[in-house]
Amino acid sequence: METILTLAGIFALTLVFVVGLRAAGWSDFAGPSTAPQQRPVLGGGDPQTHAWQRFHARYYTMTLLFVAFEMEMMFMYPWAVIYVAEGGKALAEMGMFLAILSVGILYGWREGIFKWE
Amino acid sequence: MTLTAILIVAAALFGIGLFGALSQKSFVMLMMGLELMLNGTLLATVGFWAYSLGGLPKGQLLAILIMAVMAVELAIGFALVVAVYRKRQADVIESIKTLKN
Amino acid sequence: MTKDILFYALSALAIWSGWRVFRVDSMIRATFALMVSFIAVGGIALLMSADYIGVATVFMMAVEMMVMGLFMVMFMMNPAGLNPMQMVHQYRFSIGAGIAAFVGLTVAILTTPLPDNPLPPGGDTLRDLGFELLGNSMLIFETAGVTLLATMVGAVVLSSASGRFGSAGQGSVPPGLTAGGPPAGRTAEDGKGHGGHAGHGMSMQKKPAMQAHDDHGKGH
Amino acid sequence: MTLLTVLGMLVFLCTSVWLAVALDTACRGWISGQGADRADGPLRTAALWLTQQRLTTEAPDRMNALLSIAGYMALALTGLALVPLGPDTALIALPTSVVLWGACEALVVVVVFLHGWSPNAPLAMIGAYRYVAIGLPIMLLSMFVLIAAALPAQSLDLRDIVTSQADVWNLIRQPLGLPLFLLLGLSLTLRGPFDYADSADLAGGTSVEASGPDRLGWQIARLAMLTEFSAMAATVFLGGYLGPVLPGPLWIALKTLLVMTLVIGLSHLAARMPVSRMMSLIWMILLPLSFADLIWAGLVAL
Repeated sequence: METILTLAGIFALTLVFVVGLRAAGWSDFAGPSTAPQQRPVLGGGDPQTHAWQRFHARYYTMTLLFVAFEMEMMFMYPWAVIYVAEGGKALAEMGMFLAILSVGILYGWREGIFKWE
Repeated sequence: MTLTAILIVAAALFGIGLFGALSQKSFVMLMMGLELMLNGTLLATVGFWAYSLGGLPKGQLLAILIMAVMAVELAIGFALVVAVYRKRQADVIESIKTLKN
Repeated sequence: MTKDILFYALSALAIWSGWRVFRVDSMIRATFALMVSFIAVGGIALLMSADYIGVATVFMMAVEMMVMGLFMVMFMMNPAGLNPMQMVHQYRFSIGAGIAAFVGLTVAILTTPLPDNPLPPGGDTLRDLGFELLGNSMLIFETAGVTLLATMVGAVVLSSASGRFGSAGQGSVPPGLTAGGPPAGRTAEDGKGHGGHAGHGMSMQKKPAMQAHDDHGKGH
Repeated sequence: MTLLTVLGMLVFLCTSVWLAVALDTACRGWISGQGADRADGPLRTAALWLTQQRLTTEAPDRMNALLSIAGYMALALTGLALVPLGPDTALIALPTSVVLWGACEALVVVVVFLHGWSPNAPLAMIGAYRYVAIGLPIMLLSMFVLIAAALPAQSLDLRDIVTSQADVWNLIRQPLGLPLFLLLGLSLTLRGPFDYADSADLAGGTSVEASGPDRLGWQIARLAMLTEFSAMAATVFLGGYLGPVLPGPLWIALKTLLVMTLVIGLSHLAARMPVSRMMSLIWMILLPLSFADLIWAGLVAL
């Protein structure tokens, strides 16, 4: 409960910080920015479309692999706590678990998913 | 804060998720509905674990498995979306009459 | 008392942001509204002294929603919702189904006598979970490993654009039996036997010519 | 007491933010051979940004622009609140604080992406997409080395991790840990070779359109994150508040500044790589190294 209160306090503080910065700057008295000022930086060129377009993030297969691999963390955290108590058995089991998952990474690498195509 | 209240919140999340999963045309939005339903399930699981199982470790394990289900659903779901999209440029459910060919 | 207030605030946040997911125009906002919903549920779990599950939910869901956001941008015509449009079908039925599910579950919850002995804070639930993982539930744990491996391989097979044998959009051709000869293996008949999907693994037997209508994929 | 701790931490945060800028400019001056900046340089820049007009692009996502800066700052402060200042003194006393810090790392990717998303500008968007490609997998390194540090402590509580280093620091016990963790720090604070979000080759990347107070806020948040990361590294690998003669909080402050100097130096000296090659490097070389760190730590802990 204290944790959540602290976290809420921190977030409130940072919101105050950001809003306070804007209030403290004189910028908002300068009026709204004009249309030429609103052009995005593009090395002098004018954008033909919004930047919020469909975008082909070429590394998408890697993210899927990552999501599946990252799930192993959920099992590793409780494992870390009792590792010393369980000893070699814990080492063997987690070694097996990680070895199984590493096969997936190796397969992905073999298929070239870490390349930016 | 009682188990009843927690379960009602979980039911609300589940209901919204069901509405989303049924109503959205886009694959990706459909998956968000599914995730929201699983979110409600997760809350209910943790609620039962804390209020009626007395902190039984298996309850926690179930919660972790629900998260694993979410991860698997996300990874395989998106991989299927990519495969279907590459095949026929479709990202809405109506375009898929059949998964054959 | 504070706990109750926090619980109701977090619940309201979870439900409201869950609702926003399907109401906002911007897909990125929708994704991260879902993430806020997950974070609120994690907070509720923390209130129930599920120290591990609560925090872990935030951890996992932040990553998953980031990936989901990427796919939103990749697949949505209009990821930022600059010109709003409704992408819904069977709208009334869905609303009905959602409300029916909620009401049904609520009635079931309210009519069932539920236990009310909250877990006292300060228990070492994480250690219990660890012993469970290495003890009775070891098989579940290792099965989860195999399942995750299957997921990884499946995701790569289905979605990877370039395989060992070249681009998935092109299909792949096995080497010939003689040097420079025609590709070995079964050749597909017209209109039939074209069963594989875009994963390269399944498309070993395709002739290149068969791929003509596959080629408008995103690969080019 | 708690209020005093909070105030002390905020004062330390401000000092170290200022020191970080000074070190950064000194480093840049030394490497480029142009000599050092004036001591009040950082303050002048801050004042300039504060008074500049705040420009926005056409149709930006205003809510996310605000939330990304506040969120980045909040994640830095959350991490700082997790750092133990004494045997029982940590603002957030949670038995799973390592997991909470992991959640903060994951959320950093989200807020940096949102910061690149919000201005609706091409270069900022590219920075955001690139950052996701690197920011996600590099988190794995940090998770593994933190779990390795948790093994001898038999706990995911940072306070226990510090106490477990009473005899020998994790830096010596797990020599691979700190180098791998520092790489994550470069990525979290968007620095040097891991700066795929805000780098100069994108004219500023996600913050290319940020101007005026918003730019100031984002830069302060980045430096706060640098401080926070250094404090975390000092806690996990350099024994945190442990040390002779001086009081605990002073030790953690000193070690934090030491790690910060290291990170800043590294960010100026290490070489950049193309995103794709970096991605392969993380998965195929750094990840196995972190496995090795885990096994090493496991064998030592037994």
